[in-house]
Amino acid sequence: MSNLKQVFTDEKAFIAFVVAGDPNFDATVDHIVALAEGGADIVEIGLPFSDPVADGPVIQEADLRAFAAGANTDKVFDLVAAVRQRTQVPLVFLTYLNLIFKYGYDAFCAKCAELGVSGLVIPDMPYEERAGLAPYADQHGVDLVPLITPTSGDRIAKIAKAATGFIYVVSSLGITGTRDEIQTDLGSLVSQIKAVTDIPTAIGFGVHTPDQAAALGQVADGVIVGSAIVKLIAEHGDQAAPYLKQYAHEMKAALPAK
Amino acid sequence: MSNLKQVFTDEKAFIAFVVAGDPNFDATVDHIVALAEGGADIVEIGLPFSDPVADGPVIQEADLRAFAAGANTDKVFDLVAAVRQRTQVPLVFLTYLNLIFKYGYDAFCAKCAELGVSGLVIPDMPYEERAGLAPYADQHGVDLVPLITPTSGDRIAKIAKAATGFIYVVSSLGITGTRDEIQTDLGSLVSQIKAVTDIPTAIGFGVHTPDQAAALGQVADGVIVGSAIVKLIAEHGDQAAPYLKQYAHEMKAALPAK
Amino acid sequence: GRYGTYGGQFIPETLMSEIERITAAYNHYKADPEFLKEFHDLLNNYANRPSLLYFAEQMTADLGGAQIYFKREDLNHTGAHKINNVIGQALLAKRMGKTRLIAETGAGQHGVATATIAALFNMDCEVFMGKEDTDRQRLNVYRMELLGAKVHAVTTGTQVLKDAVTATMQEWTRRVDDTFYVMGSAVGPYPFPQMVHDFQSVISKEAKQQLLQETGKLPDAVVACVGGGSNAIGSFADFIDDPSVKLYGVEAAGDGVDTDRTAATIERGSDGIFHGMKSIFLQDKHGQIDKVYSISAGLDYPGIGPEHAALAKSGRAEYVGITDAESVDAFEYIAKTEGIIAAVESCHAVAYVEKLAPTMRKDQIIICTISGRGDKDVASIAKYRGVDINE
Amino acid sequence: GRYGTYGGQFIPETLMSEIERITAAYNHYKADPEFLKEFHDLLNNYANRPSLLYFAEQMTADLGGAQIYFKREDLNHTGAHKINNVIGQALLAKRMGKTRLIAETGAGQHGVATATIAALFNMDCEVFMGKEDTDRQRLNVYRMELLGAKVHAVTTGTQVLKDAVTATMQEWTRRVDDTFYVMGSAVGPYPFPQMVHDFQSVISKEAKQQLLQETGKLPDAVVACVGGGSNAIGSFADFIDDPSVKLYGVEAAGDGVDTDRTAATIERGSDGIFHGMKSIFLQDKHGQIDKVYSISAGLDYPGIGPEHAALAKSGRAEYVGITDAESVDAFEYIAKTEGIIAAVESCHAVAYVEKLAPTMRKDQIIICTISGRGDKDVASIAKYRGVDINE
Repeated sequence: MSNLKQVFTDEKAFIAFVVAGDPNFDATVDHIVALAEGGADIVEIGLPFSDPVADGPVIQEADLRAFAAGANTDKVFDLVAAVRQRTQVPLVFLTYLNLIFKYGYDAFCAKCAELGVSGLVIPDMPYEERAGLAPYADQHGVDLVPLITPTSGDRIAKIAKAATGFIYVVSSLGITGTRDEIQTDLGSLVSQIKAVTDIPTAIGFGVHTPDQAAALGQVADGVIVGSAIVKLIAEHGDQAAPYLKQYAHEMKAALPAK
Repeated sequence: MSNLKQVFTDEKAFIAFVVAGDPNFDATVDHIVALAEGGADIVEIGLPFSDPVADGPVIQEADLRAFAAGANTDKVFDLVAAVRQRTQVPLVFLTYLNLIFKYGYDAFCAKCAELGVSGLVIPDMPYEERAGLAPYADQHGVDLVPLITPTSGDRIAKIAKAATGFIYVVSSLGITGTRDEIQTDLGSLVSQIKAVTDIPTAIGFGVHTPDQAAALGQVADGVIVGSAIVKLIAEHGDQAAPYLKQYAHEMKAALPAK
Repeated sequence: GRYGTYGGQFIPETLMSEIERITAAYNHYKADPEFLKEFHDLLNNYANRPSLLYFAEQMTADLGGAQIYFKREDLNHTGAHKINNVIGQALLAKRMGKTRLIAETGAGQHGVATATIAALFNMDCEVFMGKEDTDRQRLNVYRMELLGAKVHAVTTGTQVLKDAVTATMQEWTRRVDDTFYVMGSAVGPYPFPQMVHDFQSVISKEAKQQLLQETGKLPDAVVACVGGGSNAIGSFADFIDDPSVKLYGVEAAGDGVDTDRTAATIERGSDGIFHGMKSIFLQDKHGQIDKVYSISAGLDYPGIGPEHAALAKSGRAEYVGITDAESVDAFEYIAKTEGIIAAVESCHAVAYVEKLAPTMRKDQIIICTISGRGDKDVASIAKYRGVDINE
Repeated sequence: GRYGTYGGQFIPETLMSEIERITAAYNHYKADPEFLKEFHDLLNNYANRPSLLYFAEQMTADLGGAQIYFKREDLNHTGAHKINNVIGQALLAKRMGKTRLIAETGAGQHGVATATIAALFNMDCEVFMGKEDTDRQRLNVYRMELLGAKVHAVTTGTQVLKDAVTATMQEWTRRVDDTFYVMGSAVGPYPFPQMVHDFQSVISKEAKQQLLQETGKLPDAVVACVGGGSNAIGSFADFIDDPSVKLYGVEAAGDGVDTDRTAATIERGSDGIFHGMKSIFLQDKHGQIDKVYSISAGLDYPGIGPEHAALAKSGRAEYVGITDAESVDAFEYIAKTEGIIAAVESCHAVAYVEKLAPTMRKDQIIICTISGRGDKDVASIAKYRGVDINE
């Protein structure tokens, strides 16, 4: 088990997502550092997959830019090593199970531990399919951050009980992307989680404005922003660092106190 | 019954075919006169039909030229009237049954009698289908010239017995057109006809050279030339008359004496 | 050889002996149990018969009148009723010792069916097709070539179906010994219309039996499209002697029966003699055969089979016209309501069913023959609707 | 949910409750006599089953070895085996109260089948198709639209089939309440591979019964083409427990198994996790899924159903590759010898039969599944042969 849970102890957490290699590896290092400096409590690094089932067009396009820059698993580990030269911000990977499977469950988790990657978010690995990877994650102290969604229903208890690190609460149905309105009753969803575990919750999918951060921070222990950040990178390319820092600052500031 | 049979009494007959209206009506009148002057014993006038099942490409193209000149049944009767101002050469029509049927069997035969058209050659009216038209033809003294072909076999006797005017002996299978070699045993075919009737025979389909005329004239009572004449008209248009006269002369001269 | 005043054998003398041989052979084999067994074996085990009699529940409910059943000839191997007849004629040709089949084709359906059976029987096959049609239907030309047939583009006349018929007849007069002309519709000199009637009558025989089994009743109406009339005569055949069954032949009216762009032979045509038969034809007052028009290549023929002419004259069957626009609407309607993409030919019949069914009681039954599948027509329907489908 | 080490449910949590509901519903209905009756009624009275088991006499004689039988799925309504599965899944969806079907499609066959059944069931239908495919297959797009479906061009990724699958899954995660994802092949998360297995097993159940009735014997070999593997699993299903029956899955080798332009998953791929299942995929060493190639759009998929992966691993079935060139030769061969224009997918299986039959005794029997008809392929075969068929 990693240190991820501790991030949420004193403050509501702001979790920022970038795609590794978008638009190139040096830029991603800068972006992660900037996000951390701006106030991001955890940076979620997307290890791009050719066929990202859970991701919307914004992140898919970022993946294509990353592939154009040569992204693959080895390169992304190199990137993390470079990041670790400049910041100790907690890191998690978001990727699809096949990339971990091909690298080898044991080897991948060992590498994460070596580089200080605390957790894995794997959209295509539901609770029922975690048994293959979980022993290696446990052994290397890497958290498997599960997703709980508005459709999870009866499944919430078992997923929450098995969770380590934090729980990624999916705000709405569908794929990643910014949304102006989130209609799910997230309060109720988070309550159901809290009823069975004290693992922190962070809400993602569709979160992009400080107002949303303020509101959702009342409900959960943190918020996760992906597409909004990726859009800034799409707009500013390798000059995005100051914008990211500023954005992280605004979002973090908007979160309520614990 | 007409005067057609008499044509064959003293000489082997040369029968020349033209399409009415090819390339225009005045020209056809000239052509018929020229053929008669050259020595044609009978002129066979093609009344063009939209879908001439028995005719090859040479005559089909002549039909199209005739249609372009406005050919139809009424116009062709007018043409014959004009011909009759200039020559009393025996005439027969070659056409398809539908045109006669639409004009009315009685009316068509009456008109033929009025204009001195002695006979009708109807490729799509076999022996079995002559009963509709035959009474009117008889009544108006118009001969129904039957076709007998190398495939007629057992049918020869009944066809020959019913024939009036002359019998059109088809030299080969297929459609009209010039042929360099005629492989049918025409001697045997004509003998079979002669065994049942004294109606004269004329051989057509593929005949075009004086040598053929000489040879076939030994076998039958006459020869019929269509495509070769139509080709001359295709080549020389409304200036074809002298060529036709010359051609008719050569063919007639090549025929053996009776 | 007559149907009332229609029918006959108006063909060149060159072919008469052959027609006599075919007549004799057909009269023999049509009563020969071995021949019939082989014919029905091929229908069942190659052509995929019996074809479904399908209750069109959605369409019946939607139209709110008679119960509508489709006789699904589109489910036959090669996708249309044509194969029934081709199997019969080719089998007769084989029995007569022929080694070569020739056929005319318009859009290509009959040519493909003939080429298919020629491949199966290992016979030579040559197909005649108007040049205008070979240009429009290169895919079907290639399909026939795949099946081993040689396709001739006919460059005479108007270069369409009637010219292809003429050219095929001419080829037949040229080489009759080893060659059988597989007639594609219920037309031509006797006994062809009768052979086509007999071979296609499997449609109505099956339909009658299937409907009796399912409902215990005869249909009140049978509806089929008519070009030359082979699917229609096959659909009518076994019901002709059931006076309670109304028979409707649906012709292609093109732009309308009252326009010059039409193929509605019975409504607009007159008696004539053409392509070996006395029947009804679209022709001018002198008897020259008209160029006809329909969106449906399979109905785009200036004549009709002689038995249909007789059925029309006697009043036993009624013939109605359906325009291009109505048939295209029906094409879309049956696709959306029943999930069936039917040939645009067949959709002429469907369009008439749309008119007829609401005038009938709910306990009455219509059988409508879907003569073929419509995949071949999707592109032209798109074009008709102004949709660009060039790939 | 496993086939040996393969299978599983590797899908987003958003869908897991729905997958649980589908699993429960399927487990209930697969044993429900009413459901099974309706399924088989639709198979027989709409899809036109049973399909023929056809003895290919000419081909058998020509190849001089085993007796060859074709299981003729090309004779189904809509022209391929796809309809069997779609009827089953759509019926389950209806029973679950769904009103909307979504589906991915490559060249369009599965999309057309889904749109067909949606029309019949009066359900909404949306089909996802790679933009590259919508451009190449406008006719099929229009066909689906005629059937009332909405077709979405997928502009993400490589814009082909695998991207269409991804997009359909995404749409499903977006709107799961009223929507059922009709999976087109024996792939995806459990229970989809099992449903497809079960619904397609009608192929082998019929074939076994038909062959036993005709010959009293089991086949010695069953040959079917494999993309995702739905026709193959259906062809194998009822023979898996008959150890004397050899099973051959024929993959599309494209330019060759050893080239980069191939879709021969089992020969060239490796274990992976993708599209909801653990199976074998064509992928790079990092696990990125490859773009694959075959002349056959229906076999042009980088994975294979998990049951096939298990059958390959256990050795119960053997998987072989057939190249574009071999399949095109087979396309022409079966057309000329049997008069059957078979789908180029199916012709991969036919090509393997051409190799296999001569190695077997004359008293042995091969059943080869003709998964679909090849009319859709005629243009691309012409193009492959350099023949201009633009009309």
